[in-house]
Amino acid sequence: MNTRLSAVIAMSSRYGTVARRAALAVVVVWLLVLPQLVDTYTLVLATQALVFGLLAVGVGVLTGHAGLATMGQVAPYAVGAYTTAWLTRHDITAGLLQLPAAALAGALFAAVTGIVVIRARGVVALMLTLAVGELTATAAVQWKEFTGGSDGVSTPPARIFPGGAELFDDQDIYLYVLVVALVVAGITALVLRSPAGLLLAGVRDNEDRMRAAGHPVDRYLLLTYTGAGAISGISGALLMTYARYVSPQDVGFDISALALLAVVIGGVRSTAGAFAGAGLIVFTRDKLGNWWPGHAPLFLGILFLIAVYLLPNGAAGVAQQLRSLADRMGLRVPGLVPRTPAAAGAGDGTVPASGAPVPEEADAR
Amino acid sequence: MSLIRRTRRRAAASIVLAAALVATAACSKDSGSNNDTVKLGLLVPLSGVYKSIGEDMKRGFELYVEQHNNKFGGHKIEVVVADEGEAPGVSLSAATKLVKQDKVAAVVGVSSGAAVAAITPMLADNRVPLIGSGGRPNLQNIDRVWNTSWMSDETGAAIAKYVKDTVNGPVGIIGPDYQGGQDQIRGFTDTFVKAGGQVANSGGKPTFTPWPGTTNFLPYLSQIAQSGAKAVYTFYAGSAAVDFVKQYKQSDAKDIPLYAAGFLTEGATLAAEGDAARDIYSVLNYAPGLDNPANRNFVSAYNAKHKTQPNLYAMCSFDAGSVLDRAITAIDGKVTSEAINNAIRGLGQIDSPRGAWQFGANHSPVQKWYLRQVRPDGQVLSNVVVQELATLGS
Amino acid sequence: MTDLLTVTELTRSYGSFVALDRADLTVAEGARHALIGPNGAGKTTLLNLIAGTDLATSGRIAFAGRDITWQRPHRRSRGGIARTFQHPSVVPVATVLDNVLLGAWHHHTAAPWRRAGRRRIADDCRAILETVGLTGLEHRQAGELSHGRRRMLDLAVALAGRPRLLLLDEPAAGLTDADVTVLLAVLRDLSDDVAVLLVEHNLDVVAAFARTVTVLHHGRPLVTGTPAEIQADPAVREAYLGRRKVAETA
Amino acid sequence: MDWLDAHLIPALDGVAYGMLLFVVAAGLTLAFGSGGVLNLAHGTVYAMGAYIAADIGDGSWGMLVLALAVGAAAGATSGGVLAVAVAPVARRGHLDQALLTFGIALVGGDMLVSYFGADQRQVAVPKALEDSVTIAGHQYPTYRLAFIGVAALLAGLGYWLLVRSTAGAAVRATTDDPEMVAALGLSPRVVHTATLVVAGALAGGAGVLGAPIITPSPETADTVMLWSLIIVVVGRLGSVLGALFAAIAVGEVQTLGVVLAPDLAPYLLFGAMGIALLVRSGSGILPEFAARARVLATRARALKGGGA
Repeated sequence: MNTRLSAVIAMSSRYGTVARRAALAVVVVWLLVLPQLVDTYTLVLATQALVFGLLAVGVGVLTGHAGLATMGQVAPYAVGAYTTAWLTRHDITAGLLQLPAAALAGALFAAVTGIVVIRARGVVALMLTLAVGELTATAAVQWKEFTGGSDGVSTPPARIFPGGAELFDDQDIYLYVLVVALVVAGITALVLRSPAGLLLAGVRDNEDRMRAAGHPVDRYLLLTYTGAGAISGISGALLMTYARYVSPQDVGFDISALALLAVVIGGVRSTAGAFAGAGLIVFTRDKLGNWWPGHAPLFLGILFLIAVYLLPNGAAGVAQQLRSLADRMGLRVPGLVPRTPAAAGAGDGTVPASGAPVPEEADAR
Repeated sequence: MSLIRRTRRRAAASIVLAAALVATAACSKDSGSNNDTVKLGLLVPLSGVYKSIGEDMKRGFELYVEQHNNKFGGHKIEVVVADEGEAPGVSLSAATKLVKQDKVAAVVGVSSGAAVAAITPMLADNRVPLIGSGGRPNLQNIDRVWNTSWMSDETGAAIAKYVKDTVNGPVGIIGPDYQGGQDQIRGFTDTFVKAGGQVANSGGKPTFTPWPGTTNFLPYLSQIAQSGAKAVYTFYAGSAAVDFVKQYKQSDAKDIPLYAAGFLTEGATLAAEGDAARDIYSVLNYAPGLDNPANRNFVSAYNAKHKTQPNLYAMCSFDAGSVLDRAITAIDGKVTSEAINNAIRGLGQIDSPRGAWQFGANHSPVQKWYLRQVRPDGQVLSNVVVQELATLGS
Repeated sequence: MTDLLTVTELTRSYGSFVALDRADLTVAEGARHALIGPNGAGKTTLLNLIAGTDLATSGRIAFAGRDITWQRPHRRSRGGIARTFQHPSVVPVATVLDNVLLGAWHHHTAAPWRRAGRRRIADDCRAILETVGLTGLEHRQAGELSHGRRRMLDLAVALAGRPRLLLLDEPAAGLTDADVTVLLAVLRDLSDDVAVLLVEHNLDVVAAFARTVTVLHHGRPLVTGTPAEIQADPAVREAYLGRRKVAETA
Repeated sequence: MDWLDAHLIPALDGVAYGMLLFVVAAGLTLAFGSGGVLNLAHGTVYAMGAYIAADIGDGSWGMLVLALAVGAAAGATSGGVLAVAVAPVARRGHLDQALLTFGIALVGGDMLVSYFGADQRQVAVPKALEDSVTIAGHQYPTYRLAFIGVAALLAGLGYWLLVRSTAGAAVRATTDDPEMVAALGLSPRVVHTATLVVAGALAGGAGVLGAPIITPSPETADTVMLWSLIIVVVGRLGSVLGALFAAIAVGEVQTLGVVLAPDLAPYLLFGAMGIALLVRSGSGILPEFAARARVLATRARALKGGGA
């Protein structure tokens, strides 16, 4: 088993469990058949949650993996959305063209703003990204020819292929958004599990060590920031696909804050958790909130309080707790036991099993 | 200081699964609505910055429905309330819920112009008419959009000539820097300049204050006072209006006559401004003191229920009820969204607390505008009608 | 012997506090050079400036004939300067092997992005881990290691960078006697191609290892010489050894 | 002279407005900077104070003092609640605190609006403070002028308490090294709670004092929260003088700045904040640019030397 990098071993053993893959498969299938299970409005909400979840994935990459907490991912999201709106109004309505364009626009925007942002850390980074987000929203108010100003911009429906049918039906839109979100999230997860994830972990946890070992930390961070910008740009393009409308107020600081909190609720380093957190927020605000119109913020607040006290490691941590509970009760089915490196034939058997807590001292000052 | 360097274990999808299953259970396919009942969606801001206005709108519409025993033209009316929120995206989500989950026949309300812009394409797709009683942006397709309120540029246009004739000298113009505010200010400026009026602001262009976020108007007011303006025209609404009016009376501009779009001193803002609002002239299509039977009925009913005078926002939503009532009554057969929309098209004059009006070609009222002044009316300050200004609309 | 590193009039001040004051220093190729001095003498500051972890206020640093005063730390690392940290510095969430791999990443002929390349690098990393006595712990998370083992890992990461100049910041601090023995063995086995600049409080280690010693005092080099010369120097006794029991150093 | 005359009022107002912002942010400076709690409910506590001022104040001095007492007491209580609420997550980092306190802010905001109503509120101030005074031929609101005095007093007191007094030393030590404080016989828990209680009282009191300037409404909490964050972070966490300078800078940007650069007005606040953070951030972009400039200069010199 010495053929693979220890990082890959560790990761595949920790995350690539049979149980996990099975659960993931169930969720994907469930998502695919969702249109048959729920009413139209819920489906629209699910679409919204997917788009918002993809925005949160970008936030999570920066916050959880690169160690840059961000309140500004709405900026590349806005750039992606407005770029898509501009394309649609110029008769480039094919999603397969809009997505790369929006990704590129988001990435370019992030590459330029990133030069400044990646130098900062902690609260300063948070406030700098906030500034980037707010300045972008302000620019969207001012630059009317491109953005429609504060009243926003509406677009006709998109298509998947050039010359294809218009994406009009809620089910079609949902499935399109779902596939794009899954693909983008899948690629993101793969990249984070590749050696690139190890490099980012090094930067996040010990920047000076990485620099002293010859790693161009700034370049890594800028690249990550740019990649996150591309993800958010795609998310913005999908926003235009389902809402067909964007205004500066829809890319404001509250959306950024919610995206960050979605990531915290879901578990900062979990791609699936980002979607779970985003889904919980959308469901709470737009579904529960409708039970008592005008009090959606109250429901959101209660959600956050519950999340803080009951999900100490985020939604992703709940699964860990369930698993360790199952361990203690001896409920673990042999086939579902995650491969430890020892079981995989590597190491000295001292490697803790899946779900071993990473010590809190990683909380570097 | 570390914000983020916390360790978190990665996902297992089972939590997503659990949440998803709960969601599925909670959102299973809904049933259709009863045929005898007509569902109407009331979309007004019930949270956030515009909650106060949203409550006025809700009260106005519900008052009309109650006065007619929940029946329009023999059909039972069910009002589904949804929160417009602050961001247009939230409004769109709420409107989608009204249309797709509650299957309402028409949507009523919507205070923000941006929210109207956000929801009208979705409403058009689903062929649901909007009877708007708030802001109205420029729209490409108004087939199913009807407003009982106003066009943003009409307010200023209605008073511009009066200001030109009354004020002997240049006028300073200031407003908030968003589309609705720009339309309001443009309506005044264009008509005012065309009538030969002179803009006092440096560069001859109105001053726009950053929005949202401006709470301090003193530097702007100081500049306007420097410009030698003989009067000031402005448009602000909500908290900004309160801050503006209070600061105006403490600034260098305090002795310069203030003219405004009526929103500056409408509803809760007037109460919050208190004495600082005294004597302000404003233009609006309504004042609670208007002397006509419809208004006397409206004001007394409203006052009896809410212990306060109605305002513009309540009145326009009240009229939205009136429009729907007339339209549904006129329908011969099944009450559908399409039928309601067609029936509205055929409505003639509508008797209203503001005086009779009718829809113009742009689906907004052809109506009278009034000059009002803030004066004591009994114990409280009120917008008292001084004179009629103009009838606008097309 | 030619000079590998030349530090000229190097100054680093933090506000009004001058940590390093126009310091001059040369380190020869293959040197075994120790920096000693009382706390606050500027030893770590000097090391940080040479490694690029910190930037100088003024002065000049030349390495292998090139001015690197303003070069960024990762460039210096690629040029052949490696270092360890006073507080052993590892990536806690990564495994021991991954930590060394991160150290070798930019210093190995094999391509780390390819699986085959990584395999070759990992083999070399294991060899390094063996020399520092961490064999068998490859798949432990670095954050779980004891202090002493982290220190050895930090050293392994530095060695993985195939340095021409190795900067060691108090490598023996907090180590048990047995660990110190291992450390000295590792250092002794280093190739003569590698110059070592060592900051150390443990004078036993200095005596056992260094061929050249520079005493730093108040941010300035006081004297440079062999360990024996230094021990005999009265100025050093006054400035530095005077604060300790001289007997201890024997 | 004309130029000076035209900009006198904005410049003065920048100071007054900055002082207002300083008072507004003071509670957060203490809670976040010194207590280590990223309190996103700070704006909500401020708004509560502002609503209390609107409810109790009737234009008499007595009622103003009463409102101040009630507002501070309510703020202190909420600070105590916050201390209890954050205790279980104290070791979990700022993001969890943000989630918690943002949750509290949302719930609290909903309760505030439910109790006090959504309407903007009139705030009565004593007659003597209501109007304006004439300064160098210009009108200026009396209340704001008085506010500068109160804020200066508060800044002085805060500086003394936090930097010079034993209590301040205990607060700072508790954040840095709770074990050491415990070893000295002080309960870190008590010190921490006391810090948050005082921070809450400051926020509530600031709401009462600020209400006549920023009308209490449902948006007050958000606006105040954003300003306070900017001031606390730009002014370096926990530094009283830093917060004061940051507040005055923000005040000037929003008064003198919008007059001098009207076209840039919408961008000024966040643009200035970004630049300020870059300039004063140790790991910022400027040291690196400076370093690169030096490299270029060295090379240029080398080239010149080589050519000669």
